[in-house]
Amino acid sequence: MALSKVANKQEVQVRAQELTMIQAINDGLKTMLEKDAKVLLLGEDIGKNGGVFRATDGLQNKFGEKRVIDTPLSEAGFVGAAVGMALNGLKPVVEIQFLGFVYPAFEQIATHVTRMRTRTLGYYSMPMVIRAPYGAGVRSPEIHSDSVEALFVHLPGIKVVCPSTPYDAKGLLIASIADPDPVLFLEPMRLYRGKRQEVPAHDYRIELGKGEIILQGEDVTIFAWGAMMPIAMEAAELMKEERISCEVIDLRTLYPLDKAIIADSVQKTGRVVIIHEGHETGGVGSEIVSVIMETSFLYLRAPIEKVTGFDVPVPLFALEHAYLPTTERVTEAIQKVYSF
Amino acid sequence: MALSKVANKQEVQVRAQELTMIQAINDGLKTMLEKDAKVLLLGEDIGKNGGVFRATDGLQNKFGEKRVIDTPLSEAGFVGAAVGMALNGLKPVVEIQFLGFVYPAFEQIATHVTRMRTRTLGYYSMPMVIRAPYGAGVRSPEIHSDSVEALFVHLPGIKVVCPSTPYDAKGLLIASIADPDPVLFLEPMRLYRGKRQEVPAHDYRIELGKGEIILQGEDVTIFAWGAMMPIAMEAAELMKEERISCEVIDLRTLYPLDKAIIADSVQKTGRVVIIHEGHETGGVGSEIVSVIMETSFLYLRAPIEKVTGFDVPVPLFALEHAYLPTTERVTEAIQKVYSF
Amino acid sequence: MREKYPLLQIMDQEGKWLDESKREVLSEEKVKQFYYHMLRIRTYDQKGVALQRQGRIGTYVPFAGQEAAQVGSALALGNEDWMFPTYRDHGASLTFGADLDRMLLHWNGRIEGCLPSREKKIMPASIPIATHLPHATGVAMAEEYKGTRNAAIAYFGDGATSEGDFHEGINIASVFKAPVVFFNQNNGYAISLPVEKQMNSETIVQKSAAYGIPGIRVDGMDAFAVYFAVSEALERARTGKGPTLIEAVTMRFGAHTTADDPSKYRDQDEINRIRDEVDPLLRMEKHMKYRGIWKPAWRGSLEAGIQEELETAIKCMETYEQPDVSAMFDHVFAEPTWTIEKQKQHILSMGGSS
Amino acid sequence: MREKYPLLQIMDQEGKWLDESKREVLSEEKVKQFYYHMLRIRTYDQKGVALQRQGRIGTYVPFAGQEAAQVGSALALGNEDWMFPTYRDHGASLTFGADLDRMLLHWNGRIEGCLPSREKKIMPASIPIATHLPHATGVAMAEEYKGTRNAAIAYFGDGATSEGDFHEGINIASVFKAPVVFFNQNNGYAISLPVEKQMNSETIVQKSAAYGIPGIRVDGMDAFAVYFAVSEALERARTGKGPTLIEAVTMRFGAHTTADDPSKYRDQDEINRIRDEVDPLLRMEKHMKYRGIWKPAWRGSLEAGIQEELETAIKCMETYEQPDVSAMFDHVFAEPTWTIEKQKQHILSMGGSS
Ligand SMILES: Cc1ncc(C[n+]2csc(CCOP(=O)(O)OP(=O)(O)O)c2C)c(N)n1
Ligand SMILES: Cc1ncc(C[n+]2csc(CCOP(=O)(O)OP(=O)(O)O)c2C)c(N)n1
Ligand SMILES: [Mg+2]
Ligand SMILES: [Mg+2]
Repeated sequence: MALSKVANKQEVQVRAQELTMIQAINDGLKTMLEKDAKVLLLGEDIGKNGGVFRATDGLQNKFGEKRVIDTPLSEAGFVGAAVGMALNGLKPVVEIQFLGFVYPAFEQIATHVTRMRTRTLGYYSMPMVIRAPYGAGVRSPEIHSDSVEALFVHLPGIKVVCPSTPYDAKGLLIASIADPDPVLFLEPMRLYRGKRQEVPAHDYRIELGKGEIILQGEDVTIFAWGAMMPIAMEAAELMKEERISCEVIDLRTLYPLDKAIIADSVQKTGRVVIIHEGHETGGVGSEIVSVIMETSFLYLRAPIEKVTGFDVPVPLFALEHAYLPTTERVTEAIQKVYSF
Repeated sequence: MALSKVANKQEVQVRAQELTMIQAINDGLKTMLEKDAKVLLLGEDIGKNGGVFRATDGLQNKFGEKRVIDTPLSEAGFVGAAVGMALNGLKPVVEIQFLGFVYPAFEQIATHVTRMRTRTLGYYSMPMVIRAPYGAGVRSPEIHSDSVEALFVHLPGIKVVCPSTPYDAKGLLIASIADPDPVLFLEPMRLYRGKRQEVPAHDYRIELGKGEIILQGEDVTIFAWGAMMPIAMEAAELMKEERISCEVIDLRTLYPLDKAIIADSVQKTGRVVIIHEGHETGGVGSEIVSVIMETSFLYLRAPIEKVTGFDVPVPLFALEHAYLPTTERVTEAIQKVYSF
Repeated sequence: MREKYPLLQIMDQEGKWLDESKREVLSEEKVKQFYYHMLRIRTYDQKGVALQRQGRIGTYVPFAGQEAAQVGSALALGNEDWMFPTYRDHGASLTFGADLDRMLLHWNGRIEGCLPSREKKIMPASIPIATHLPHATGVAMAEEYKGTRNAAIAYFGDGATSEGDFHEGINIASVFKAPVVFFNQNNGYAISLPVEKQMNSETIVQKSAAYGIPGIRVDGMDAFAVYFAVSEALERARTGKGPTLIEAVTMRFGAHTTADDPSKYRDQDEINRIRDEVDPLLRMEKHMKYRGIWKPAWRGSLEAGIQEELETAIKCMETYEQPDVSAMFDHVFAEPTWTIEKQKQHILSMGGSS
Repeated sequence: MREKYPLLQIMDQEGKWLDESKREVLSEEKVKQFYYHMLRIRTYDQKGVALQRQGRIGTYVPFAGQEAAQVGSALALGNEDWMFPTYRDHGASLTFGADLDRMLLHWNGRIEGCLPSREKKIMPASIPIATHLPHATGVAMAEEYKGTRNAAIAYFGDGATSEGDFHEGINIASVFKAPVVFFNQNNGYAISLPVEKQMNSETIVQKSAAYGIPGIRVDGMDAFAVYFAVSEALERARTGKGPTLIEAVTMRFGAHTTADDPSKYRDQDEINRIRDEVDPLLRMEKHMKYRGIWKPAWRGSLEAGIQEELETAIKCMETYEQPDVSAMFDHVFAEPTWTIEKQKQHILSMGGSS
């Protein structure tokens, strides 16, 4: 046992590569295509073109047109087709080109993807992953920058996952594909080609539903995920100068939320800042507030602050930075809860 | 001025009728069709058939096929067509046969209905109402019983309204049609043919964004709306026996929430129970918790309790009563916050 | 367009051969099978309406008038084929092999009624219109991927053709030559909307042109014609030639559902008047008489058997164990999330509620 | 299907008449107008690509190759007609009367770039594919309701035909005989997907059969042919005869957008090689030479004017006032809600941010 662990570690050391997040996702898809003949990919421009962000680059070449399928421009149609494939024992991994184009498939997700298992008392399941790049900050056209994870957090029957590092991206993606239930896998475009990180070449999994403490701290807890993580970390760093010790937690899964990690941290610090780029009202931030209310009411020493996108459509790119949470807004919120 | 008010009142007395909610809605639609030639109705089976619930009964006969339009079975199509009509200066009132069938139109709502005004800096607007019966408890088939108001509360650019009485239904509906912006108007099926109420025959409006205190109380605030109001009231009545004085507030508009009425009541009672039949996670309840966190943190004397639908697809009707909040669950929650 | 897609018929209104070449396949035994199933689902359907009236089940969706379309199509299927019915196609489901007891449970609001048949791959009836067409496409693509000869069939109405999912499901199937049959029952109405207001096209079958696939327009009151149309389409599917769109022209004799009042939007008396003339069961009876294979006693014995089967199923439904609140929570995910588990425990602690 | 819908052409590849009956309408002045607009948008398009390369605007969507389709259709419109373009149809918009300064602002991520034209009813470019087709239908129904003779035109690509909204938009228009023209530019690709994998149908025009409406297949490199096809469809629309589906067969010479690398999915060298042979501008030039109305000096003066217009617009874009953060908040509703007002005040109190 101990031996194999060592061997494994060596292997990791030999084979780990420095990858960007988009490369790590590509690697995760490749890993699962290799491992399981039931896995196949569907989406617009994912085959020959390798995806508009190159997430599936080279995969059709390697696995063929039956495994990596260029679909017609038809989100409802191919998510619906994926439902059929899942009914028939396959594990489709669907790419929605941008999260803002998931809306035409909303019907399929809300009434079938999420309900098939319940509807058949578990006789049929929907082992399906819907991948979608999301978020603002990369000068995309209108609708391409939406961050509407909250809609899916509300729909019962689908998990919602969002990595913030290359390592997590691969590990969470593999876990999502292996999961017996549907997962919406949100990919922060803004971090696609950001910092590289060592990513093991083998198959590894990060448990869904578990957050991670990225920075230990005592005074204020910061909850964030995806593209907001670098901002959370930057703010926490800045606060060190003011001797405010921040605990930064990457939630990683938005449904189900990691209740234990939330409660533990809040019960330690008593002060909370939540960051997300989705709209404030009805956002996941409010759900986290509600979980804290339920688990940790008596520990709170200040009202929770949310630093979020606004209740406005995500603006065209000239104003997208005014829409997005900034380090400045986060540090202001930290100071506010700290000095309450 | 004073004279005309009196005259008005007399008129009301003369012409007011005892109506059910569905009749009040019919009356509200008729009132606006009469008043404004720009108003027209679109939907499935709303013309000859008068709607599956008879909300539009007699209106096609009275106003003709150009004003009350039976559309093909095509939610995306006719909501999209309504967008075009609104662009062209009309005021379409669209019926979605059941809220659970709004999903095919989600794309149109999320990218166009809600964004057209922002997109054109106010040059174009979307004075549109989307009416939809919602909710469980009337033994409908699958999907017919959804209560997904939270999805729309999260989308910036649309108001969400939900009456609980015939009087409010007409007044809120007229205000929604008169509103220059899109409104999702949710109609609690369960109350359609419930208690009759005196409803003035003339055109009156209830301001959007304003809740109403239905029962004054001191100890615990109950927030509810739509089909949950009778349960809230029943629970409050039962609590009188235990000398717990409940303040019951009908929120009536879910976006924007009535922040003042929420804060005032919570700051008085310090104890809160929120009831809704939508799923708990990501539900409007969490948003209300968040508003209370923001406005009234220091006044809270107990963690807020939510009595909601569960994180499961609304079950077929044999179990729908197990899914729905019950008076029993509400009284339990009231006792819990009261005795905290 | 009516000329381009002539109505396929095997027998005329009086049950006489129009296409005698099919005589061989339609042996006495086979014909009796057709009649038996049509009688069975007709009897069931009448029972369904009655049970609803007596308050013993919830809203019921009658299909009287559509028996030939439903039986003819279902009998053409192979054992391993997949069926995607709507709420109105329980006649087809029962014919293919759905379980009668579960079917009744479904009308009683029981999730157990959604369970696929014990024998056949019959999917739960699709409630949101047309949304199951892409599923049939995907199932068929998966069969192709696995290299089988199995096919899928999707049932849908005239109204369903207006939905985007109809279009997207067929388009994708056409591109990938998926082995699927799109079986439309044009019963003339989508609730209250007559087909002339649903579409501007003279027929539904002509929509096949949009996808470059074959279309067959068939007399949906002629169970034989439907059977051959579907058989032909299935054969195409199994041999890699892709999907087919079939329009079966039929009639809904009664209300849309037991909650519907058709006299609000059509001349229901007129329909009741012509009903017998076009009734698919009577037509089959005429055919059997014409071929000299009709025996009233045989029908009587069939009916007795069917009644007994129905009574047993109804008893089963009415004595079925109480719905289990846990079922609502236990199958949302393979492993319940903590929110679901918390909610379940709470409800159970209160005594299971309702 | 190609036989059923023969490709409409007015001039051949060499610019020679194929249908001389149109000679009269296509006066020297008119032809010059066509050429001017094609040259103008071609020049603008090249500028767009260059500006993007220089980092002076964001991602740009080139339309080179589609000038005849865009100009021919736009010139057929009446002043009061409504235009619903996509992100690739700014050539058509500019021809119809979009404001060049705003157009450039749009590529710079400025919401002011979405404002409708000062003169014409040109809607903001639709980003979610096919979603604007139902809008065009609704606008047209409203014109009909008002009793005008105005029509709407919706632009969309080959890829868009796979979306449900394409289907629903046209179906509804066909039912209500709405005065709308569905103008498809089949440029052979939806990003990387060739039209053969987008659909199984041989043509796009044949999809008109599904709605019982007329379809016209037209050479999209022949501006005259496009002009007459759209004019005919508009005339039908104005006279209560309902919608028409037009397929303009064209080509996208360059990348999908400046962020796209077409060599990943097609032989771009081959396209560059044949480009001149099929170029709609060169074809028009040949036609003018053939008719003896081509003057190089005239072209030179046109070009000078266009360059000047462009430079002015670019300067305007580059010196445009800084984006106003308030704009993001002030137009979501007629009256901002308290959440929006709160958010706005907070951002303003922090100094307007970014
Ligand atoms: C997406 C959606 N919209 C609306 C409905 C409500 N509805 C139920 S049946 C029906 C009519 C369907 O007509 P058709 O497709 O002709 O089938 P039929 O009922 O005649 O068998 C409608 C509108 C629904 N079930 N799903
Ligand atoms: C609903 C939706 N899905 C995906 C996209 C991403 N996307 C942008 S353009 C495009 C291809 C469109 O092809 P086509 O309709 O042929 O128009 P063209 O770009 O060739 O003009 C895609 C897939 C989108 N904008 N909207
Ligand atoms: Mg029908
Ligand atoms: Mg194209």
